[in-house]
Formats: sequence, structure tokens, C-alpha cells
Amino acid sequence: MTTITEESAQIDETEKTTAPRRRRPATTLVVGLGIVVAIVLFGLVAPFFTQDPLAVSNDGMQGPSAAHLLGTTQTGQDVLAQLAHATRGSLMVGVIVAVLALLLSAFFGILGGYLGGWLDEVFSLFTNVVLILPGLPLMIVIGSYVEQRGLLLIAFVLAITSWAASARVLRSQTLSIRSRDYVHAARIAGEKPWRIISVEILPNLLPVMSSGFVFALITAILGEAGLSFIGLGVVGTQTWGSMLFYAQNGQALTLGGWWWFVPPGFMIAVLGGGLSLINFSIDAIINPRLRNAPANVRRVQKAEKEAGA
Amino acid sequence: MHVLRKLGFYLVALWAAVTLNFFIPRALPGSPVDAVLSKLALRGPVDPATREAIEVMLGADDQGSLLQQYVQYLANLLGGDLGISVTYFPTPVSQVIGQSLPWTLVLVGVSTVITFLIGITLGTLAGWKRGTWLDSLIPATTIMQSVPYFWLALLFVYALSVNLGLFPISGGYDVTLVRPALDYPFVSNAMYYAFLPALTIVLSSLGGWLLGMRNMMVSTLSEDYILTAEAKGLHPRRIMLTYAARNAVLPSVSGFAISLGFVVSGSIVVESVFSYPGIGFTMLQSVQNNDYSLMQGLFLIITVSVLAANLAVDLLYGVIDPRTRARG
Amino acid sequence: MTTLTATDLSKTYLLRSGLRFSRLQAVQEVSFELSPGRTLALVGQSGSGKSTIAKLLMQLERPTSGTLLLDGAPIGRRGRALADYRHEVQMVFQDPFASLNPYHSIGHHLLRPLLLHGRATARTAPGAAKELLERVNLPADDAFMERRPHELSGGQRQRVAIARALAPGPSVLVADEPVSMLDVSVRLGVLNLLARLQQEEDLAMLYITHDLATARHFSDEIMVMLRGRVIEHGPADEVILSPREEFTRRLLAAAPEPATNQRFLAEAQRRGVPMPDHLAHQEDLG
Amino acid sequence: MSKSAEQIVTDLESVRSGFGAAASPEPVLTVRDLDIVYEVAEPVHAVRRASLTLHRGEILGLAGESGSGKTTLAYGLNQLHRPPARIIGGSVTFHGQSDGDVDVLALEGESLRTFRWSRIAMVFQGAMNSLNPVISVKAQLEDVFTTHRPQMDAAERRHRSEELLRLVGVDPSRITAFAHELSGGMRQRVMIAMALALDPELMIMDEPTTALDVVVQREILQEILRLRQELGFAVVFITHDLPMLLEISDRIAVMRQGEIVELDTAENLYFAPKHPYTRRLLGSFPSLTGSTGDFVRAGYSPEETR
Repeated sequence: MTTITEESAQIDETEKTTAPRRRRPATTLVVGLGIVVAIVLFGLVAPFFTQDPLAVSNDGMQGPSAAHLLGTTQTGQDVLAQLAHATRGSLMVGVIVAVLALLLSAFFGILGGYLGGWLDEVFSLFTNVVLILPGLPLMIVIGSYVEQRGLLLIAFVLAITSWAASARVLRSQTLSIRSRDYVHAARIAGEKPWRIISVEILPNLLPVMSSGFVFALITAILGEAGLSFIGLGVVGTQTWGSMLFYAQNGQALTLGGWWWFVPPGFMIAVLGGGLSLINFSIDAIINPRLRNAPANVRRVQKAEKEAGA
Repeated sequence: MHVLRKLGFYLVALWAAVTLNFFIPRALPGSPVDAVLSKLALRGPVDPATREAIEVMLGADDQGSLLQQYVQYLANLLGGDLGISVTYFPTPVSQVIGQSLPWTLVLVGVSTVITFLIGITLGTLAGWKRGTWLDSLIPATTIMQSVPYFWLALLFVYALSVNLGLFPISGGYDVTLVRPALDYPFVSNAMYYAFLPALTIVLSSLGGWLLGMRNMMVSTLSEDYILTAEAKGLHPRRIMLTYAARNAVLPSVSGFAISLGFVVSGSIVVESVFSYPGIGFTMLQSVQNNDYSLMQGLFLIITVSVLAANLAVDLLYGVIDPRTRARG
Repeated sequence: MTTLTATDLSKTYLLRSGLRFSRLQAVQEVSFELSPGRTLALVGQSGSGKSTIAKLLMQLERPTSGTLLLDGAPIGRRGRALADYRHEVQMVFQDPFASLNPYHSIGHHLLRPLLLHGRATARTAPGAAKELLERVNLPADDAFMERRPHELSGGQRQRVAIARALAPGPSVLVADEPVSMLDVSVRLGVLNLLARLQQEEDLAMLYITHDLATARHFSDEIMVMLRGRVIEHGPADEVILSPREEFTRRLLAAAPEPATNQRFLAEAQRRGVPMPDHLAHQEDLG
Repeated sequence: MSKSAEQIVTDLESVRSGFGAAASPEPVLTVRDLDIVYEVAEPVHAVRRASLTLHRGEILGLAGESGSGKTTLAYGLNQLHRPPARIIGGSVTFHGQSDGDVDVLALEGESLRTFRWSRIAMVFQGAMNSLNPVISVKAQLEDVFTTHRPQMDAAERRHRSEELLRLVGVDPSRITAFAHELSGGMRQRVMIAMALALDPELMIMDEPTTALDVVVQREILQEILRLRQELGFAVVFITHDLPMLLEISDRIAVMRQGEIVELDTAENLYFAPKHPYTRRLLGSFPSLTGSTGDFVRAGYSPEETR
């Protein structure tokens, strides 16, 4: 009992004085959000202004020009138009998967963690098993059995293989919050369990959940790209992965058609980078040490430089 | 006790994978058996035993209840009978796997170990030098983490192999020069061929380890025992390694399962880009040829390998964290 | 008013390590009575089971055996009856940094129990909450109601926690180490606040602490716990000044106490002055 | 005072160690106008012009509440303060018995590392966290010797480590234990053993007993007093527990908002506190055996309950 007492008092003494009051948003967050918003806008707006992505022409395998800003494919389709539609497709898959994964992870993680007992044991065993089974091979097996691979089916397959990691994080967070005094206090005040979960616990899980959501988004877009690249993606929907699949099969590599296979991968990398930067900032909110410790070092160095000058 | 509990968990996971493998073909629409059998028939006579094994594996065995089929399936697995491959007819699936498994084990194993070591080392340094220029490079590495494995592979092939001709475009070794054997010419040739695939895996999976380790270092450095170590006047290198990194590395090790899943998934696609003769490439071959027996056999073996690697890491964790030992 | 009676309360936890189970007898056959206007202090070291008793009284845990009676009637364990019990029995936690939800405003913490226990309607609740704030000597205005726990000092937070416990209008109050996490100079203030409220409301109070000195001055009776059992129970002055048990004597001997220290007694003689009464200076500083 | 109360007084005295040997007038550490700032958005002056002289073999209590700067001051003595804390002025001089004065704030790199622990050792709060959880007590005791006494061989290190454990009342066979296998009191004894390793002239103890139960706390205090008497090191003892400081200290410095508001002998502080804040602190601890005045339970004017 006393242990907790004095430890927290000690932490308080140093951390209270170091925590800045109102801080402007971190650079990483601004840059990350900027990237993500730009790509989302591109996917939403650009398809209305581009040429028909499937229109075949005789100008096959042409490099970037005024007529085709990003060149053409082997069959003379406009790469920019394809990229615009693929952006829309990839984002759609990503968001659907991330939402599904969030719901699954919240269900297994929060419910198991809060209710405890044998239910938690079962949920947690299930989560750990799903976590350890390699995702892509499983997706390949399921994907290859199904001829009509619709958007929802692929999204579902991606979701069931990508929720476990954040469910585990949510469970341990819920366990820790559940045993905090403010949850006990809410029970003593007479709050109902569902209200304790949704009003007292859930808001404190928001940073962890948003981090999990962003992570699921990255995983889903990468996973979809991988599936599509090996020809098991959504039938009839263009995504960055399917573009790369056609580029690889269309000999873009050996024919030197870099304008065909570089842009989709670049988009994935940049979007993933943007999302990671956002997560970087969320991490710093979840664990203030990550932000404070480096910032403190920099401030002291700056102050010393100023004092020396 | 700790070890028994771990073993129990891995047995459950293994059972889940095996059972999943049994139910997927039965639960999903379409009957692949006829397709497989007709393909096999094109290539030669199919004896009844083979037919039955394929039926059990793929779920077209209408003789007996589901439970009987399940028992038969388990019995076949125990006997190492995974059916016959269509792609490599008439080679048994187990033999195909046996030929491709070593390539992947070496490629993925070595690159994972290399990545882990580099990532942990750089993460340790970045965390130790928190707030300096080295540390401010960290956000940039997150981009690396989001590059799709296979796209990076495509870029390498295009730039280094197609344009500059520095590396081979595809394959595991030069079939015109060497034959598989444990001698210098073959091993060096194989290493030459493995370089780009390995580089791809290392670069794309490095960011995760690096960032995780750096964040744990920053957290660990605020711990009281670091202050104790500094007050003791210990050499900074000892504080960094024995006090900070030694503690900060634990979550990276216990989170190995998540990372390994990514690496294995990534390497499957990388193998397809390089036509590398490993498990991943073979799996894609089986997809293209509707070779369901081979596909499922590969799924099983990949899962078993991942489980085994994780078990090994888990046992290692018990050694490096004395607190788990005590709980046993 | 209301009396809470505990008879032969026991709590055994089943601990699991791997596949092995072991039993931890946290509380063993503890009996006591909390009656209106009186304070019972529960004293013990960490791990002695005193916090488990708080959990049992608050129905956060179920006793393995033993009974709890509220005014002679068995207490309600679920539904309506449990709500009625919570109406009567409330608690103040040890750590004011953890007992207030960092996400919610001070207002939320006071309004919810007022509404849940029908002490106010949605329209009258803000006024009632401000009254509560006033009673614990906190600023009773909208600005304060909108503040978050992290904007408050430890002492202020504990006052909010006390106001929250009073919101349902309880007749029994359990205070689990209510001041041990506060800065020393605000501790007596919070204890005095509790004492005043107790007198005003004629509360039955259980004061859980490891500090013998405040236990003595703040309560009518003291109960000393050791490894889950009550080893000594009696009027406060009796337990402190003429302890019967060896363990109580050891606890007393270990507590720092300059007033009975040879060095200071000798110094008083040398200076020819009486031992100083520092408590008179309590309010020297704002 | 009732008869039973007198009975207790003698009981208490029998377990309290006698007060230590008088401190020598020779100084071991002089702090002049030490200024430490927290470099946060709006810099905070954590320690303001703190000056004190510590005598050889003396126990100096440093009392204050959270945020008073007592820990920052003590860590600054050894340059152990962490960012965002920064020393912006003042001096710390260590008066070595054999090698004369050392300007502590001018030390850096290798010379600072050599100085630490061999001249000023530290004992931190006794919780889990001051010992490295993943290496054994043996490794943590011995790395002091491998760093500061490289000429010692493995057998000597082992021998000396076991000797230290015996000195603080820990069974030397526990040397292979890890932190989580030791009780709170044991861990604190190990920390003290470690601090004694190089026979330092000064020990800084930061709340060494606060996390412990009162009986164990008393044992550790007695251990510290006994060792101080045997070995003659000086102690800076940081805590918010003023009654405890009164019992063990020769002199006490009371800190508030970064300033030392009063520095005097324990007796003067107890019988004639000068600063209102000292009086307020003293007034925050009701006496265990003294008369139970009306002050606590009845004297509740609204002012008091602020």
C-alpha cells in the first residue's frame, strides 16, 4: 500500500513540473495527417477527372507524356487514371478492414478483459492462436478456393487475420483500467456494467484504439496489395496491388516500364509512412515518456547553448 | 511449469491450424477434388489410395461422417501423407515441401536474425541518444516499414538486375553452373542469388524492430535502476547494454510472434518476385495450378515452422527474463 | 440512523501460478460494528488485509464466509437491493490520482451519483453538485465543475472524492487511507474535513490507515490487523497507550515520535521548557 | 501523561538506537548558491540559491513536500539531475580527506564517473525499481568493483560482496538472487550494501524507507545509524517525514519551493522553529502518545479545512 503511495508521489514530483501545459501538435502528426488527407482526396476526387482507366489504346507502354501524365500500360491504358481508381479501391478495402478489425478487437479484447474469468481465458487463448497463425498463407488458401472474390469477402478475410494484435493490447489495457479506483468508484456509485465499459473505460482506451485502427489500416492495405499481387485480390476492383499484378504480368520490369510499377508501390509506401507518423504521435500520447524524454534533452542542450553564447 | 504451459498453448495452436486446414475446403463453395483428379488423370493413372487421400484432404470424401473423415485426415497427417502434387506430378506433396523448405528456412531465418540484430542495435543507439540527430531520423524509418515487400523487390530487380545486371533476376542458383551440394561453388552461388531477396526482407522489416526497440529504450532510460547505475559511476557502455538494452529488448522478444508473421507473409510474395525456389514460390505455383493438396500442405508446414520458431523464442525468453523463471 | 455489522468475515483468494493453485487467506473471521457518529480505525501493515475488508464492505468482492448486516437485515447483493445498499454505504479511496477518471470533468463525478440515487433531477443536479463542493470547501462554480482531475492538486482531488462519496447521502463511510498519498501539510486538513462531515451527518465511519497517530486522534476505537486477523480491538487511547499485544507494541515502538524521544526530553529539561505543541501552528501558513 | 504512557516511553527507548557520535566540525561538502532550473516551456526554478555545509560524519536531514526541490538539490550534488533539470549557477565542493578539495560541478566524463560512488554513494527509494530486475544482486554488487577497482580479481570481488551483505544483515547466500526474489526490506539492505562498497565519505539517501512498513523502516534506520557510527560517513537524508528526521538527524534543512527556508540543529528546529513553514510542517504530525487535544476532531474551523 505504502509502496504505491510513495512511488506515485515521487513520479508526481518530477513529472508535474516537466509536463508542458498546452502543446502545439507535433510535427510528425501534422506531416502524417497532411500526407493521408492528400492521398484520400486524390482517391475521392481524381477519378472524376481522369480518363477511363480500362480504355485500351494503341499507344502501349508509352512513357509519361502530356497526353498520359504517368504513361500507359502494355495495352495502352492510362496509368494515372488507373492509379486514381486504384487509390479509391485500396482505401475502401483498407477502411472496411480496419473498421471490422477494430470491432473484432474491441469485442474480444475489451469484453474479455472487463468480464474476466473463464470467458477471458477462452477469448485470450483464441486471440493468441489467431495472432500466431501466419495471416497471408491462410488468406491464400481461403482466397484460392473462392472463385467469386468480392470486396466484402476479401475484406472479411483480411479482417479476421489482422485483429488479434490490437485485441491483445486492448485486453491488457482494459485489465489495467478495470482495476483502477475510478472504475471501482463508478461501481460503488451504482453504475451499470455497460455504462462502466462505455463511459468510464472506453474513453480512456481511445488512444490505444486509434493506434490499433491506424495500424490495421496499414496492415490491411499492405495485405490486400500482397493478395492482389499474386492474383487473389478482389475480382473487378482496381487496387494498387492489382495494378502491380498486371504490371508484373505485363513485363513492365523487363520492358523498362517503371512508370507503371513505381507509382502504385510509391503510393502504398507514402500512405503507410503518413499513417505511421500519425501513430508515432499517438504513441507519444499513450506513453508521455516517449515525448518528454527526448524533448527535455533538446531543451537543456538549447538552454546550454544560449547560456554559453 | 512455465514450459509446460507454453507447450500446451502451442499444441492448441497447432491443433487449430490442422483443424482449420481440414474445414476450409469443406466449408467453402466449389469442389476442387474433381478438378484435381481430372488434372491428375491427364498425367497418368491414379491409384485408389491416392484418390482417397486427396478426397480426405480436400473434403470430397463422402464415405463416413465428418468425424470419421477428420480421424482419417489426422491419421494421414501423422503418416506424413499430404497427397500428390498436381504441379510436380507425380511427386508426393511431402517431397515437394521437403525440397523447397530448406531454401525458405535459410533465407527467412538468416534475414530475420540479421534484421533483428541490426534493428535492436540501431534502436538501442537511437534510444540512448534520445533527442539527438540520430534519434530524429526515427520517424523516417517508419516509411521503410510501410514499403510493400514485393514492390521493393520489384524496384531492386528493375534497378540492380535488369538495368545494371549486378544480380540475377530470378532463381535460387545458377542451374547451368552448379548442382545442389554442400560445397563452396554451390553455397557461394546460392548466396549470390539470395542476396537481393534477403536485402528486401531485411530492409522492409527493419523499421518495426528499430522503432519498437527505440521506444522501449526511451522508456527504460527513465527507470530508477538506470539512475542507480549512473550514480554508481558505471561506464556508459555498461549502462546502455546491461542496464538499459537488456531490459528494453524483452518486449521485442516477447512480441516476436507478431513480427515473424509479417516477415513470413512478406517473404512469400518476395519469393514470387524472384522466383526463388522456396515455400512461398511453390505456394504461388500451387495457386496458379489449382494444386490444392500442395497448397494446404504448404499452409500446414508454414504454420508449423512459425509455431516452432515462436516456441523457441518463448523458451529463450524464459532464459533471458529471470522473472518468468521464478513463476515456474 | 444506520449500523453496519460484520460478523466472522473471511476472504480467501485462490491464486494460480501455472497449473498450481494456492490459497491466500486475506481476511479471517473479522467482526466489528460501525455505528452512527462513531469512527472505527483499522490499523495494519501492507498486506494485512485491511484493504480487502474495504472491498468486502463495498461489495467489490464477495466474502468467502461471514455475514454483513445493515441495521440487522442481511445486505442486498444484486439489483434493487444492491442499489439500496450503495445508497447507504460509500467509500473514499486512497489514491485521489487514480480514483477520479482522467477523462471526465469534476462535474461528471458529482452529477452521476446524484442522478443515480435520485438525489436530484437533471435540472437540479448542477445546483446540488455545487452544494457538495461548498461542503468540502472547494470553489462551487461552473468553471470548477468543468475542470479535469489533472488540473487539481492532490488535496483538492481528495475533496472531490469525498464530495462524490457524500452525493448519495450515505450513512456509512469507508475511508481507505484517505490521506496517505497527500502532501503532509494538507493531510490534517482533509482529516478534519472528514471529521466535520461525520459529525454533521452522524456518519458511521471506518478509517483504514497504517498511521497510528491519526488513528488515535481521529477515531473512537482501534482495531489492529495482522495477516488477515484482528489481533487487538479496543478504545483508541487504550490500544495506543496500553497495548495488550506484542505486535501492537512493536508497531508503536517503530513509529517515529520525537515527543517521547530521550534526546528531546533531555533537551526540554536542559532548556527548562515543556515539550512543544506543534499542532497549534497548523494554520500558520495559507 | 498517564502511567501507561510512561510505560510506552521506556518501551520505545529500548528499541531506539542511541543517538550517534557527535559530528566533527570539519566539512566534507560545501554547497554555495546552487541554482537549478527545469528547462520546460516556462522554465521553473527548482532550486534557488541553496547553500549548506555538511560536516564529516553528520546526518543532515532534507525535509520538504513534493515539488519542494529536495530531490533535485540532492541529485545536483552528484550531477545526477536529469533533463530538463539544468544547473545554472553556484558551486559544490567536496573536501576529500586525503586528496583535498574537488570542484564537483566541474567534473565530467571519466573523472565524474570515478568520483561518483567512490566519494558520494546513493541509496534510492527501496522499491523494486532501484535494482536492475534482469541481472542478479551479485552482478550489480560486483560491477561497482569491476568499474572502480579494476585490479581486484573475481575471488576478491566475490569475497568483498559477500562481506558487504553480511555487514548489512543479509545472508551472503542470497547473492545470486534477483530483485524480485527479495522483500522490500532486503532490497533496501542490498542497496545500502552496494552504497558501502567503496567506503564513501558521503551518502545521499533519497526516501530510503518510505516504501517500507513501519517496523522494517525502523530496522533499516537503525542499520543506517549503526553503520554510520562504525564507518563514519556523512549522510544527506531526504524525506517528507519530519518526525523521523528529528529522531535521526544532527541538523535539518527545510525546503519549500526550491528554497532552504530553515537550516538548524534538530533540537533548535523542534523547540524553536523560526520559519512559519517549518512550524506548519511540524504541526502536520499529531503526536502518537501526547495528550489528545481537541485540535483534530473538534477544532475544525473552515480555515483549517482548506
